[in-house]
Amino acid sequence: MTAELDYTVNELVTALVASEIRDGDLAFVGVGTNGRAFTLAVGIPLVALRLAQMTHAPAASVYWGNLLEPDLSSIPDHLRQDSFTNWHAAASPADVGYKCDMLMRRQFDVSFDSGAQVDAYGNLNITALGDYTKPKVRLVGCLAQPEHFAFVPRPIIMTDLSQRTFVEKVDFVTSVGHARDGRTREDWGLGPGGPSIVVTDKAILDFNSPDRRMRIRSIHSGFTLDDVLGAMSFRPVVPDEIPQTPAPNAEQLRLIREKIDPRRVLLKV
Amino acid sequence: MTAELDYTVNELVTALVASEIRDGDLAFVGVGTNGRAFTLAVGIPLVALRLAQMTHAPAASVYWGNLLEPDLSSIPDHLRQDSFTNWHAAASPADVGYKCDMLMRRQFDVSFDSGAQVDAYGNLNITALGDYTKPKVRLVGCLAQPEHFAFVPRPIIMTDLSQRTFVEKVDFVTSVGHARDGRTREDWGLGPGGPSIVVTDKAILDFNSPDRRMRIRSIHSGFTLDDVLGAMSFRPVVPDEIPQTPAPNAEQLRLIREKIDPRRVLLKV
Amino acid sequence: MKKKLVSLDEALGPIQSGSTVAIGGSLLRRQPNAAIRALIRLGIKDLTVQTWASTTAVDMLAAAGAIRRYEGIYAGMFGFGLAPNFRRAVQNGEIEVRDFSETAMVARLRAAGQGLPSLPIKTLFGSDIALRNPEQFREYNCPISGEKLLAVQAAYADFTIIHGYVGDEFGNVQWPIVRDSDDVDMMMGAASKRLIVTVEKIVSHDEIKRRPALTYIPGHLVEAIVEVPYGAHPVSTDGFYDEDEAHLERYLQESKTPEGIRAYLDAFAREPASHEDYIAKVGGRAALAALNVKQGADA
Amino acid sequence: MKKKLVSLDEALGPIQSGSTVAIGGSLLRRQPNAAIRALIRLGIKDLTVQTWASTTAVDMLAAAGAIRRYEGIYAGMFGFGLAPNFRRAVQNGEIEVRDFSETAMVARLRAAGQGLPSLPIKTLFGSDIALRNPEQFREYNCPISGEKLLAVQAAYADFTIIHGYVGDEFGNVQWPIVRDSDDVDMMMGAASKRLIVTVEKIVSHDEIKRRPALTYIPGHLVEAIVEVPYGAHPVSTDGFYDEDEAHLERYLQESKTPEGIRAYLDAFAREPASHEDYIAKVGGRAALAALNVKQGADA
Repeated sequence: MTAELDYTVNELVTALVASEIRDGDLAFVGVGTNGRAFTLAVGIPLVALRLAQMTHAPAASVYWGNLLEPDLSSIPDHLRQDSFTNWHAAASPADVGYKCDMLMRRQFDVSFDSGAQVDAYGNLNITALGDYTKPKVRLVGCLAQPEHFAFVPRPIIMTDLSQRTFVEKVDFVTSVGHARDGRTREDWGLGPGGPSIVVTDKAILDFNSPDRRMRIRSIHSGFTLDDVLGAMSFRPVVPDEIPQTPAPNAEQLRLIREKIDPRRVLLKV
Repeated sequence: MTAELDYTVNELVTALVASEIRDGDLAFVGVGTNGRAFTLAVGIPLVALRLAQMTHAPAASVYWGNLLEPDLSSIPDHLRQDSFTNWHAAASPADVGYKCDMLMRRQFDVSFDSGAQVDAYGNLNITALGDYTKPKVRLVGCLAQPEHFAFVPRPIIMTDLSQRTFVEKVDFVTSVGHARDGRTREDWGLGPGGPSIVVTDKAILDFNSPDRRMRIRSIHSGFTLDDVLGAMSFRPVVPDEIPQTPAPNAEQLRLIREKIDPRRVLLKV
Repeated sequence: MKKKLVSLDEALGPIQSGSTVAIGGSLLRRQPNAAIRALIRLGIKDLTVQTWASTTAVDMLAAAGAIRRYEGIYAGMFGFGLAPNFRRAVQNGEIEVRDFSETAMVARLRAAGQGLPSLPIKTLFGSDIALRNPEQFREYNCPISGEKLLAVQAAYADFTIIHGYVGDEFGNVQWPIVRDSDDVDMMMGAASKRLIVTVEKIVSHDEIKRRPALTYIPGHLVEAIVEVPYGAHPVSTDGFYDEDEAHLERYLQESKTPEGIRAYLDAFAREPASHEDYIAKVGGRAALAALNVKQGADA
Repeated sequence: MKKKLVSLDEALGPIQSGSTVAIGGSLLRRQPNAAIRALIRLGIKDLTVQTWASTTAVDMLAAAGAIRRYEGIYAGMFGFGLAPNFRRAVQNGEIEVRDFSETAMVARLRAAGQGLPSLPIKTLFGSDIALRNPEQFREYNCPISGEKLLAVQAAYADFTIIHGYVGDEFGNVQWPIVRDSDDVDMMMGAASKRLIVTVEKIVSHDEIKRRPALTYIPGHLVEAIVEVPYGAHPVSTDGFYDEDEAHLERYLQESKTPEGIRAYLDAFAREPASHEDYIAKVGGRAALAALNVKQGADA
């Protein structure tokens, strides 16, 4: 980030994500993790959704934990249990089975997903690095991430660019993206879906290529194509012309800074 | 009923049913109907269960409507909606799916079932008389009665004897008893179960015969074998010795009359 | 959240003759009778109805000749006997009947709620319920255990109509803490494509969002919500009012002949231009208040 | 109703090494940690565990070398990172892992709750979650629609351990009206064969039966119920107390080495003869009261 820019990368991608939200969207946001992972999986999505609500998508809403449409005008400051317990929401079904059913019947429009590995065709790994039965690094498992990729029309991958993360082929396919082992998701038996865009700290990527291989959609101000390619272990599709990621406007920045996350709880790191 | 007897047939069969209840049993009791059908399906079972609780089976309980273990020490006098709504109980699950699941996983011990037709092998019909597609008499459907016969170890059929009701073969098999069309319930794919006894106004019948054909177990005081056979369209298995249905004892009669149903709400008709 | 509060006629507007309509409530409780009367007034016909234990809703539609096909676990009048008009229509061969036992209907609703084409049960082997309906029941062997199972077809409906307790303008519907849960309205709502809910009372969203665990129909699933006090009359809404026994007796009396029930439907469904007119016709709010029950502290 | 109120050791007595145990709670909420520590003290080993999103329960059992096989959707420490001891054991090849996504685990629990050998999902086609586990996932075609489905094996457990809010001596367990419902305890209870419930507080049956709709674990399903205040410590019981962040930090610190966590388990699981001893060890009721949250009017 160079000094002359008057917004952070977090603010940039938050505004970008907000622009992906359509009015009436129901978004699936995870609850867990800490530090930078929290910012990516929870912080940016919640701020972006609230920003969308306050600008062009007043009827957008979120399913968070097992809270359907929690009141994003009062996001708790510290996420200890009691903040979740008492967060006002439209509904809190008796168990998570309700959310699972909503996923299978395709009630969600958008989801947010991070992973330890993402590959060229959008497969994600949050289960294990190395050999599954005796892994080099055992990760958390899978949660509902396979469901997001199976049933949500527009999953958004939130992951910082790094050669370790962006690999040609993931060690373990937790969640099926657009193709795997030469077979498309449809070949495998999945319906429409798979990741729509990949939001990183240096660029936005998508899968708008003939064979659905990951493609650079835009590069953030201050970064070069080489910065992006140098942070990936595979070569994505590189269009002839790559636009700059649109900058947040003054109103968006004001809302993020003054109204939505004034104490930088969500966009902390 | 002859004059010298000091108990009614309803009291007789109530005590008999109570004796079938074991400590810890969970019994399924229906909620509907009126008049004599109400006495058979709801009245006698509830009084019998309460009687069992007060004598030999303190841990017996009932699932009634969607109330699990309603307080049988305070059975409502008039069964309008608000009496059900406010009846105290151990649990009232979010919907009837919970009860259905409990049925499929065989959590019940006893159920009470009536029908427009019962046949020689314990098949029951509560759906239609005559041709199914254009019936002579359309009945109520099936409710959870097929579940009772499929999954409950000891269903009790509660039906007054009559030639119209006790037929060799029912017009429509709503609930599969012990055999149908020469195939046993196991042949059809069902597990253990099927009706245990048939409680009528003249006799108790069961299926303890080699091929599970209905058999006379006991005849109520005041009735003859001919009374029983004359009220059935098929000939049940008739053992050489048929005992008299055991009479209720004084304590049972006292509890029924003074404690459980003093205003004759449940054993009205 | 989107505002979904509309009038009853607006809510029912999209329902066309020939539709498949799932109808909530059970026995003499929360049948969406105001909506049913409106459908009769609007002249909707040729419906496939899916129900749990239905009484007045199915019987009035049958009396109006509006049902082509019925799928449910029970159609009767609970303590008042058999369903007279449904029975007559079925016996005349005017309604195609598909019976389902409780586990079967639950599996059908859950399948639709999960986006699945079917779910298995182990119940109806050897029963005519399944044997007479090979289109909607098929045996198969569990791919894992080999055990014999019976797949039952998902209950997908074009429209779903449920009468609930209270809701907000965004369609979030809540139940009281003390209530009669002997129904499947929650899963029927979850199985819906286009969900129309009538409620006894519209309350503020602020009131709803303080107790999100009481929401059994999330507004996200709702297409239209309508405030219809006494919307289940002449049956009950538990926690609000009891069934109107006198009116139900009258209904059964009128149902003894086709002419009688036609006159009844004219008077109570076709002629009143609105639910308010219906309420006036049955004696007005004051008369209905006699059916009210004490609301629990938690209601 | 049968009285089922017993001590923790009595409740856990039947659990033998080699059993399959389903463990309730989710993330930093209602992990049945008092029961888990008792299992470690009792030296139970070689367990197959079935969980939803597990943190401390699975990680402590893994640290004690008590897990032979794990089946669940998540094992980590929520905001505190990966599960250090579980991770170490898996990486050492000491635990056989079977991962399940959320719809898969829900289907497994529902299948067990319905007495079925499997239920279908449409989720994991092409995922290594299913491809690497052909024993518990099998493709088939819907017998009615022909659509491709994936059967997932039912989650039958020998024992199920859940930490709940309040219950009565008959085992009826209720949740507060305002709570965090992000778990599957209700369906895990319904899927159980032998169900052991610890609760924060035993209340009278009279209190329970006034609001039967709040009962999420009917006593009928329960084999033993135990009063264990702060039974989820160091994680939270929503509506009662928050997670003990300082203790969790200490746990993670000690978990950096096998020796550290061994000493931790000695001190907090193996040496305290009872949960009361544990409470004394972590500072007593007075210290834990600092974690308490304001109970809602409805709690």
